[in-house]
Amino acid sequence: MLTNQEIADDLLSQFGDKIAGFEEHHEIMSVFTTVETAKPMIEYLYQHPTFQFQYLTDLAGIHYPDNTGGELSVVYHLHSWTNNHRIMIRIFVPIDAPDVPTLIDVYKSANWMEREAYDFFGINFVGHPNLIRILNIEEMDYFPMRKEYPLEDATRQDKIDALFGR
Amino acid sequence: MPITADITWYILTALTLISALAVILVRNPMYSVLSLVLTFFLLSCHYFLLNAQFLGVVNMIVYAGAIMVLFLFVVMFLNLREYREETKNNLTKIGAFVMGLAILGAIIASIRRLQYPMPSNDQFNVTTGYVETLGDLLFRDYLLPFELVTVLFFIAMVGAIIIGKREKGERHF
Amino acid sequence: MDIFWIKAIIVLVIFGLSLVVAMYSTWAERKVAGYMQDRPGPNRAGWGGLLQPLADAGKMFFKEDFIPAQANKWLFIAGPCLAMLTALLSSAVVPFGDTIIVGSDEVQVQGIEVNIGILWVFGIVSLGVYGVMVGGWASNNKFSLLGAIRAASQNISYELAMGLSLIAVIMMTGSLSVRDIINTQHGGSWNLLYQPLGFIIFLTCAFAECNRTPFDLPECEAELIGGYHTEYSSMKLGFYLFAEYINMFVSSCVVSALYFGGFNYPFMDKVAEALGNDATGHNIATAIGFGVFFMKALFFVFFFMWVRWTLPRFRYDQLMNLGWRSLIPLAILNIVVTGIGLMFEIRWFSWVAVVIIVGVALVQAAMKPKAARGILEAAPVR
Amino acid sequence: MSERPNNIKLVDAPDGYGGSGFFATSFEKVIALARSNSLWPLPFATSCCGIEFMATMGATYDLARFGSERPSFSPRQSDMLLVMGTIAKKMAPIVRQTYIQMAEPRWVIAVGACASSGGIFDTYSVLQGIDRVVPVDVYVPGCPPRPEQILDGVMQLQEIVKNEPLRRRDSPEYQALLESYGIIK
Amino acid sequence: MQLTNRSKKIDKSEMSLAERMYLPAIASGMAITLKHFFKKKPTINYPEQKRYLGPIFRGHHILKKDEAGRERCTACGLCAVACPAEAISMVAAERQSGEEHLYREEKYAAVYEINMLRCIFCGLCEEACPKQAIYLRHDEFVPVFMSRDEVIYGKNKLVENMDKRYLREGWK
Amino acid sequence: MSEDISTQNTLTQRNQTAVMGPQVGNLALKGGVPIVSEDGRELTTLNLGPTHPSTHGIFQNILTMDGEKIVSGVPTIGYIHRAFEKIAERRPLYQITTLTDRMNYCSSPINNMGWHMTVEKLLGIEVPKRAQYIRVIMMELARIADHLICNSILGVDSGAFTGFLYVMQKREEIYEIYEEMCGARLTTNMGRFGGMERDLSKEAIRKIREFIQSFPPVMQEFEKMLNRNRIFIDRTVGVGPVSQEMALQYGFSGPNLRAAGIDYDVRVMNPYSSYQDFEFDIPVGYTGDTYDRFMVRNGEIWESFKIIKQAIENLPEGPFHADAPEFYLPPKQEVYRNMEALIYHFKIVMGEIPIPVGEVYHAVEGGNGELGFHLISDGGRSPYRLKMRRPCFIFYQAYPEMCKGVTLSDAIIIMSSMNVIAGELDA
Repeated sequence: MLTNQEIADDLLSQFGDKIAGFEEHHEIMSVFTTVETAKPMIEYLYQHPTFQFQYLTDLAGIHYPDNTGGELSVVYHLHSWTNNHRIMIRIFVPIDAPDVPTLIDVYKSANWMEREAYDFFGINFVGHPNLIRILNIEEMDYFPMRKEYPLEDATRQDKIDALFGR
Repeated sequence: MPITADITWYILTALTLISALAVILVRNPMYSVLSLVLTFFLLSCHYFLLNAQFLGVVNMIVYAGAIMVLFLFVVMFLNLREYREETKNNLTKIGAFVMGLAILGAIIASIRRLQYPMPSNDQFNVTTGYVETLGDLLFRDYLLPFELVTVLFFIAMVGAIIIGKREKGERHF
Repeated sequence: MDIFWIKAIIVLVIFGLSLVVAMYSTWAERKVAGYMQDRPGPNRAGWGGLLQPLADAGKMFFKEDFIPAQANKWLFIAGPCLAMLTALLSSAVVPFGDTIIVGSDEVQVQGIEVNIGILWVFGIVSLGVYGVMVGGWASNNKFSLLGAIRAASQNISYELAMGLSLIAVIMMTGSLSVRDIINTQHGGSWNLLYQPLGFIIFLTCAFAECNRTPFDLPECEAELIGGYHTEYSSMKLGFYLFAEYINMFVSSCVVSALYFGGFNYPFMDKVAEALGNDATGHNIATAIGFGVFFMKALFFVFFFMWVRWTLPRFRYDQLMNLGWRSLIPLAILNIVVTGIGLMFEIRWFSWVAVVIIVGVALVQAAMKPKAARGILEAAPVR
Repeated sequence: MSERPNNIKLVDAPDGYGGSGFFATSFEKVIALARSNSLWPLPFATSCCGIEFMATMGATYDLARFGSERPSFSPRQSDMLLVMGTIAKKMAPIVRQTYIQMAEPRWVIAVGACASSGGIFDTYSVLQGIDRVVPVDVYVPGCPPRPEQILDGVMQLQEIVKNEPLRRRDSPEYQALLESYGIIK
Repeated sequence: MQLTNRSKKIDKSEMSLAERMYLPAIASGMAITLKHFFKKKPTINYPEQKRYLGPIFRGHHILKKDEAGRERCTACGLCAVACPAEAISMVAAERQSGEEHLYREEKYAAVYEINMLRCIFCGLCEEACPKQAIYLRHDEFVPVFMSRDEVIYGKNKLVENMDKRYLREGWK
Repeated sequence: MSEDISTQNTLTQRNQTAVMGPQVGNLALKGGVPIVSEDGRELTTLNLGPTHPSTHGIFQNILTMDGEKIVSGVPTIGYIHRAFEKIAERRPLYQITTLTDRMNYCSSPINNMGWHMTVEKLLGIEVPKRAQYIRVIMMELARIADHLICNSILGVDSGAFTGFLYVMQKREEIYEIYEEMCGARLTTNMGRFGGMERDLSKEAIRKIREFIQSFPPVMQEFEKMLNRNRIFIDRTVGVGPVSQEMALQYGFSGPNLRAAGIDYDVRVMNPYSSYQDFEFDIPVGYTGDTYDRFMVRNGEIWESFKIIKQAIENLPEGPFHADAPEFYLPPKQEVYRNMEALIYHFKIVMGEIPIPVGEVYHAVEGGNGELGFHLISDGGRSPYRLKMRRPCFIFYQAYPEMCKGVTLSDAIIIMSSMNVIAGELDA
């Protein structure tokens, strides 16, 4: 049975100071790292003979408007089936230059997930072959999941906002 | 009712000629093929009029029903606009005209030399066009040519299959 | 009365009958589908939904008639007309009954009796594909075009197997006239008893010629939306749908005429004897025969629907494989076996083929336990 | 075979003049009646309500009883457009085009909260009711509506169709309605 | 890849010759459909026959009154807050003296509107109501609408009619 | 983005050819020049969707075809994008349940329960055994309903309509059980944080038992109609195979993955809600083709059936919800009598209960695979970020590769055997 400690030790010995920290929530460990390290780290975890993180469960973008210099975050959620172990890798990029290397050459499933993250947050995945909007129409000129957009439908006429709690 | 038959014949012939002319005069290949189908159908009607029902139906099945379907099949894939703008220079036009004249001359010449057997009412045999008579003829008097033709067709079929098989790549349908 | 007028009336009756049958086939299809799927089907328009076809027709006549802008207008109109025309023409030679005696004349209950009757049906059916092809092409829609192409190749291919399976019957009868074929089956010696293989092949091909499931590729809803009639609205669509049902009825008639004895039924001689030899008795006997024939045909119409609501459909290449690689060789085998049988005057000889095939299947099923079998793999194409 | 329930309400014959052997009625009414009993749906099913529509088509509720079981996915052949499910703004032009392609006479039923008004999806991406792009005849509430309610909607539409004059589609009011949606005939 | 010891391979055995000949499977399939042809139909003839939907079905909204015929609603607004579709809106008013026979609490909803097209019938309002005033009836649907103007239901359509009181009945 | 679409001038001629959906100009004939393949064949473009009958949900596939063979496909999705994740950021936690209903609408209880379990994990609520068992029963019923739809629709798409209506009747019975449990058929909004909103009623138990009795013959009939029918076998075997490597690469999960031969099942790997108590197998296929997918789903229906049987036999006594007054609504009678209950009631409905700051990922085995909720809470009344891992969205991207080189008919069968649910795909 693989433990988080083992992985943490192994990663620390491999990447050392590139790792900004660890966090554990409900048995899933998050590794905070830099944008440049993320991809080598994931490749390392993918090819590691015992870890074998060969399944990309999810890829999520998050917007932290207050975290200056790292407003946008990308969370890679990896799963090792042989060890039945999950791990998350987190990176932060500034909103002005949200460039993140693409993961398509590691996991093909990253294709649409990255497009979705681009669509919602405007994270620019460098090297993605087809980085266009996926869920929204292409003419859209903003990134809807960013916190500054409340984005209720402005054309709704049948609502009264006067009530408390809304 | 000989008069009715005559009238029918005239109408049929007129229609046949019109549709046959339409085959070459119409510019749209789709219409052209369909006119040809109509021509075959009308020719079959001529056969019926001559009491050669078997021949008529076979003509219909083979030509109108099968071969022309394949023609239509091909035409359906053509990009019609391309062919309309095909330019013809004067040389080809003159060539075509000369060739057409030559063929017309040959046909007229051969028709002129033909001897028509004139059928008379007392010689007329209802069963002439029947399939039984035809079968008798084919399998008794003309057995060898008939069998040779079948072998020929068979060889052609095998050849066609082999040529079709040689197509490169994966399955295409 | 002039024989011409009697004939005209008969022709009109047959014509009207096929129309009515086709019309109520649409109702029957919906009812049969409903009952097979545990639901009642249409039951609001008239008692048991009997006015449903009229409602559909009424609606269709007054629906907007639509011709797509880029479509070829004349061919677009010609398509359904051709389909309808060929469908109606083919019923001309089907003998619906024996003769009726009017005055001194004995008139056959049939459109026209020609000595190549079955070939006529065949010829007209082979023309039937033009309606579909022309309509599908003229619509200028890719789905329609695909449907038209599928229809054309399917019809041509299955015509071959159909014709070959027919030849065995013709060999046994020695005539191309449908009436002769029916008459040789008189006295319970139905062709089905001698031509089991031929019957199955013919029936399969009839399904394919009518574009019915499992061969409904030209119009299959899930792939091509409506296939060749995707672009058609109003009564033009109605014509297409109608033509399909007329075709179905005619092929049911032909199947029952060729293999099920047509208007023959067991003990018909005794019935005819009991009814007497005079004109009325003869006519009543003919009417009974007509009724029997009609019931047989309707059973096959039902059969068409029954199969449609049971089976999945083929894929295009599988359809072609079935036609060219299974049905045609089988039909040729059937001809050879029948020929051998005829040579030694054993009429039931083609059962030999059937028995051998079934026997081999049974032996194989018994020999190999399930576990010993391999894993299903996709059949290599070509 | 199952016994037929006797209490099925059959369609009443239209008012007319009866006599021995003839029954004359207003032609218009007959056609309207025919239309109302042969409403072929075009199921424009995008989400949950589409699943309920399957149930409506199914054995337990059976839309076929009303003569509308032939789903025609080609807009040319259908009479009523059943919009079932959320219509996103990306989808809206397609609904509209499908409507445009339908042959007259055509009717629209908005099935469920999402199609009628946007439902709970009060967001940037969802169209707040399809009546912003196509004219709607019947709204069916519910999320998703029960099959009974969908049947109610269809029956309500039958009522509308029955009372629609034959010439309505040529009337200037109808043209104006279409024009207000920007649909030119 | 084997991750657990509970996997079970599906049956994908080679076709036997009989299966290869199409006909047995076709015949058995057709036997099934024919059997259903003569089966009793489970269809509910809807407008004439109606199904009992169970005691907790979430249908038409109703604003309950108490036994004395007073409205229970006190316009606290919890239902409006709980509504995910934001379909409920209300205007509260103070009960005047002399209106005690109309309203049970000191505050009542002068206007209580539900947008029936927005409503998703999730039942959260019923759950949220501390006064047991709003219910979703189990025996009635919201009718279909023909125009947008009639979809907002006010108190005239929502408040319970004392002659036809709503009772939530269980299975008989 | 234009606000008012009705004024957009996207108008086309009315009698234009009915392509089902908008013409995609740049992918059709480019400037009138036909697309030509490498070996010189003229290719056509076929626009499948968004309203094509076989795209049950709504998505578009622009297929480049050589005759009937598909050369390449470009999928477009997002036609019912509803911004679940955005809405979730301004809704109290309990209202998000209604959103999850509409995600995979064929099996909403699984989504509901998955969401509830996620929140319970965050809040640290222990759910009593009885509630867990009830959840299992509901989830497995939902799985049966989901798989029934998928498999019978596969039948419909291959032309056999009737089996669909036979199993639909059983689905109807499942919906009746839901109705008895929560009052709705499809969008159930079932269960609450900490358990269920009400106990299994007698009637519900009766209906479940009746379902257990009547389901097997119908299912057997359905299997008999298709499983060994050669037409069906020919249509499905070898169509759209997915190798194990490809499945891993494309992030497959659920039945589609198991058809490829990998027995990954969240219920077994990370048991939740007492799944470890039940005995069931994981059906796996061989090559991941359409037939395998069909058969795996059929097998799973039987396994779910087994689980339901076990759960209803061994249904433990006890409360049906956790004793967590600050998260679970008190009974209505309490609200009147008990001041504390009234306060909790108000607080819960208003969403004023403090939620711990933290982060949680919880996955359940949804109808289509691993359905995960990644909830990040900053202590506010609604999630800071809720990312839903929607299995359909992830594995549908393999579709272009799966349909490469097959015929149009195959492409459609592959699509329906993947069971892509639009609500889940587009979120």
